[in-house]
Amino acid sequence: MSNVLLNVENLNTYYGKSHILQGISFSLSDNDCMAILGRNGAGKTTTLRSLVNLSKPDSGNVIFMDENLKNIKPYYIAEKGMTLVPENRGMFPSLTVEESLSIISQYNSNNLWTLPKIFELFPSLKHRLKNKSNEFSGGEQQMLAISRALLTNPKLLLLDEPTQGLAPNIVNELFKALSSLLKSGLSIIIVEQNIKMALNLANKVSVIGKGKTKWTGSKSKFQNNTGVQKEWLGI
Amino acid sequence: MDYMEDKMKAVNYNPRLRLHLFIVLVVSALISIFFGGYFTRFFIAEIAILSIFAMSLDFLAARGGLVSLGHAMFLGIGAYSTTIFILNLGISPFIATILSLLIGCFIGLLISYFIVVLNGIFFIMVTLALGEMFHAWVFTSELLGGSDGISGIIRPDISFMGIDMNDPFIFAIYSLLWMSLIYFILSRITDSPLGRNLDALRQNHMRLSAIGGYAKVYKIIAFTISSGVASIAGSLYVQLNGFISPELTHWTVSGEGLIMIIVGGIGSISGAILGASVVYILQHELSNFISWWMLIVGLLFILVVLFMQDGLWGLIEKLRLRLLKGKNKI
Amino acid sequence: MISFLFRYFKLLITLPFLFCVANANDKNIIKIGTLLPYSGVYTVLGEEITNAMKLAFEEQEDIFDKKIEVIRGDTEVKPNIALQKARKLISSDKVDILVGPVSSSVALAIRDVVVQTKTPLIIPNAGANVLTREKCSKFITRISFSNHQINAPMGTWMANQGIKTAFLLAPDYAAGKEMMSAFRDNFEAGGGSILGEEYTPFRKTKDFGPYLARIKNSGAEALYVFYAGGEAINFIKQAHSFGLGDIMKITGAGWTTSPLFLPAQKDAALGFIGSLNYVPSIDSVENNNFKKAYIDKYDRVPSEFAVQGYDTGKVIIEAVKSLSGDISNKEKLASAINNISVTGPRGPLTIDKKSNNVIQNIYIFEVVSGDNIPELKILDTIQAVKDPGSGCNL
Amino acid sequence: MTLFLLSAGLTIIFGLMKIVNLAHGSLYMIGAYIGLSIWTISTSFWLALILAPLFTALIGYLLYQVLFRHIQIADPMRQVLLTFGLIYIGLDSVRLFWGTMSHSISAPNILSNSIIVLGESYPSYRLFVIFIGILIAALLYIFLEKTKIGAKVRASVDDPEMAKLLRIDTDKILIYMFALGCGLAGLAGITVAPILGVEPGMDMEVLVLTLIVVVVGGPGSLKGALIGSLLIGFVDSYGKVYIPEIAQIIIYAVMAVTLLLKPNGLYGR
Repeated sequence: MSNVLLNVENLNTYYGKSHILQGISFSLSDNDCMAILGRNGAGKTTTLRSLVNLSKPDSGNVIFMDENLKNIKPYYIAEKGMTLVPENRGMFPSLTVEESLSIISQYNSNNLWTLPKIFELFPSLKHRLKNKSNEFSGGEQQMLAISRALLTNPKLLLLDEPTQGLAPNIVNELFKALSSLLKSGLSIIIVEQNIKMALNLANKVSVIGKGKTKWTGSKSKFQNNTGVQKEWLGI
Repeated sequence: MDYMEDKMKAVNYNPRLRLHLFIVLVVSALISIFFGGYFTRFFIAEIAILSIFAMSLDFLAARGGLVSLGHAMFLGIGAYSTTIFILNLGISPFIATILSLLIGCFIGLLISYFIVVLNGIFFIMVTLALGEMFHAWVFTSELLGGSDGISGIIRPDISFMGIDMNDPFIFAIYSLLWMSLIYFILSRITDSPLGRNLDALRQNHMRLSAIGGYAKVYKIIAFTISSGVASIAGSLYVQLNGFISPELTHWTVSGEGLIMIIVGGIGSISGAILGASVVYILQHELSNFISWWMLIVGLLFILVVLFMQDGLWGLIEKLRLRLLKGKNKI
Repeated sequence: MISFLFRYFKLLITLPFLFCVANANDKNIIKIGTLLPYSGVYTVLGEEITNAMKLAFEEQEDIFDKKIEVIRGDTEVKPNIALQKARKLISSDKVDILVGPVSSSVALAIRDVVVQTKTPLIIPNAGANVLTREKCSKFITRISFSNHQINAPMGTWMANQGIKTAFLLAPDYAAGKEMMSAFRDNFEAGGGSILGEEYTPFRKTKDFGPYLARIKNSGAEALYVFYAGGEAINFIKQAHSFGLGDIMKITGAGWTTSPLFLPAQKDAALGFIGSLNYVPSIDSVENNNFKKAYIDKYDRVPSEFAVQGYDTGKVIIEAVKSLSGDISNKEKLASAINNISVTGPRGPLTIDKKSNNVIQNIYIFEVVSGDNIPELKILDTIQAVKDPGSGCNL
Repeated sequence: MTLFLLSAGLTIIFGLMKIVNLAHGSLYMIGAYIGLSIWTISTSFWLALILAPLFTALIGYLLYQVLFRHIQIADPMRQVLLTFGLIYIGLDSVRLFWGTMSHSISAPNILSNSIIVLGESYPSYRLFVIFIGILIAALLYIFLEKTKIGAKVRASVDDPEMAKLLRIDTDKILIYMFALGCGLAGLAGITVAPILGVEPGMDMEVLVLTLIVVVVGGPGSLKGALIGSLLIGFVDSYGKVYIPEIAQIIIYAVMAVTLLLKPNGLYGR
């Protein structure tokens, strides 16, 4: 067994006055890939945002690499090695690809991820360095978004609906890249509508319903538990 | 962006406390009118009229989620149209007020049709620009008296009922009546299904826009009502003071109105009245003693904005809760 | 619930009593209420007037054992605020005489209250013609000027100097237009003609460049202009840097180069010819004494605003003296004020019975270089100028 | 061009930080007054030109640390009211420190004459102001478009949340950009002082105009601020002269039309 990388305890987050997360708990080890599943509006996106403090949890703890992230700014969390690729991919319309990639501060020289390695993973980006990212297709945007995230040298990558709006062949390509990332030692939490694809990648599953963690376990246990699948996912 | 919207403050809403506060304010105003002198009566009338203006801004901000820096324009519309009705057309002032209300609503409707689609900051800027445009026009308009304004405007003559409106005592009561009427109307709207829809709209901008053009319609309704109320305030203002000049339509008047509702507590309606009273009394008293009162008032504004999220209303509510607790222990 | 209401009451019931405290009226104090700007952009005028008026009161130890108390009312140059302050001064402070205001819109706003309550009002600046014409009253005395009074003599004078054509430039508001039309009437009556006129948005014009270009091309022999405050400074400096003075005479209402603005305008103002009811270079005992006292006390050369304030103070003192100190009857006080004639720093002053506007000398001056700051050299003095207002039956 | 310097500062603050800064005019005024004091003490206009913007930027830095940090995420209404309070404070503190008299600053000798441009004589100081405007526009362009920090700034404008996730310290960037915006206001104040003088009330005179430029140009867009200030400046100056009947409302009309056609301004995102 590997070490515990991330431990989430009873997370509660408000969105205005509405209580969105009402108790999210799970934990993740090194090199795990967890799929977070749930219906629309169950609180999946908010969960990811709460992990990196973009939405501040009101109570509960996020412990990442033995450190409690309470009141730590997203910027420092990213520096510690956890970053999020949001649903809208967070493109910078006024920046070229080259600029988008260059603005990420790289302090230490023994970085795992460098530009050449990125281009190895996503060769198509290499030819579009001077283009602005808002001219890109959805797939290219997603690749750029993941590349940017990788350049921050994360230990844990949070992906919010990475395949949304992408053509099937691009989705396949993307998942190929993601599984090679997993092989290189990265951990991933993925929120995905496409449950089948997500389960191909993941080894753990957490199910969220109405803002609460309803079920957590390994992929095989999930696949055998039709009760959970039916009640919370409608499969 | 939806996360930004989310951070808009929750609206103070507590009908019982609202009514209590209103009664207290009206009773203290009545006491002042009965026992105060000539000046005090005018002062109370002026506060009552400003309260109407503050309530219109409060309604717009709390129910429509719209912040207007150009609302003084509607004060001006009410004031100038009343002036014209009384002086040029010889219409009785009471009817002039009603007509001004209609004109204010109509212009509000017309303007809001174009501008409610703009989001927060843009809306503020556009209302500011529209207000300044109106100010600039009034300032040079020969018809409206230009920079010197128009004076010699009379109050409603209801001497056939044996009441002399030129008595400040009577006029103060008259203003309070209008203020109360508007308070009750706005309270009713707030508590009605329309009010609840408006509130839902404000609290979750994104979700309601999903159900089509209704969001826009609601915002237009809120803006129109608010413009009409501000016009009434303008109309009464002219009748109180007997003159009108362009200074009334300057954007800083709108800004001071917003300060009043922030001090009172946004969304509570009677908080707007409280805020208007407190800010106005404060400015008046301070400027009698020190010439750099603006510095102090500015500082107070900033402190309120920073540290008193719910204004005086929030303070009273907290106090009330504490009292409640204390009582339950005994 | 009722107990709650009572709790609130205790908090709020004290509030009304703040206003119920009426000031006791001490018979041995003459209360002067000022309605002047002490905050906002016109503060400097309010200060000049108040300072000089106090100077006049200080020179007079006491009048029939009475002390003079000045209660300041800050108008903020907002008519509604001014009206409220007027009511307060009249009904709470029970002042005997009101002094103010600076701007005409404020004057018109407070006019009715003053007349209704029969409180004598002495206007130390506001110049709207209508205040001593259609809106005049026996309770309103203007010791300063009417817009017509300052500008009309200049029209005649310039026509007499042989200037045939002029261009008019002023801010687009009531006073600006009144001044220009007064000048125009007399200039045209003297045989001159106006080649063009421009009214610039009031307090919103920073760049006079486009106007200057137009004026240059108009071919007029003279420019007649009125500006005050920052606009006056900007205009004079910009006209100078555009070399307008080389092409035509720059003339105008004297406030454009008031001693208040000259330190900022400096040599750019040289050659400007203007008309005003006071210039510091008047050589009379009254003016020299006043100038000395004012500079000693406030460390700057008095402006015409200060003089108007000082004369206001003088008139009040003389009026009280003429009543032997008994000012309890406000109608008598008002007519005493209107019957005063004094000689102040700007020369002899009397009140025109037909309008209650002051009759005074108007000085035509030219800006010439001085020690450090330019000075106003008197070219001509027009004696005892009246405002034509006469409709006021007192 | 003054309008550009002011608008550039405001557009940075407004577009980047989503702060509606009504006190921008006050900073312009304070910049001019600080310049006045430096000029009076040192008699060097150049020293004032350099130091006044720095002091104004420092004031901006402090304001941000003390006030804006807390309301940055709050609704626009609070920002409006907070800065409204600052206008009051600005006006009175200028009065307390510098009095109520109007002042003026002389242009340095080498810029006090006139130059013949296209057959018309034109005051050389005005050309200098235009030069400063172009210089600042160019410097800002290079800074924002060609440097890595500039790219970070733009990223923070485009999507502040994402920028944070990419290890960009947006808070630090915001505070320096706020100070820069305030500094530009101060620079505008001291630059125009020799033409327009220094007096209380100058804050309000430019505020609305500046806001209109920013809204017309599109908040956060430097190009928008430049084009917008030229457009509004031109319409304002010449509209008044050639169509005086509607002079008072013409710039507002330009703004209204722009927003009806392009709700985010000419170059808004």
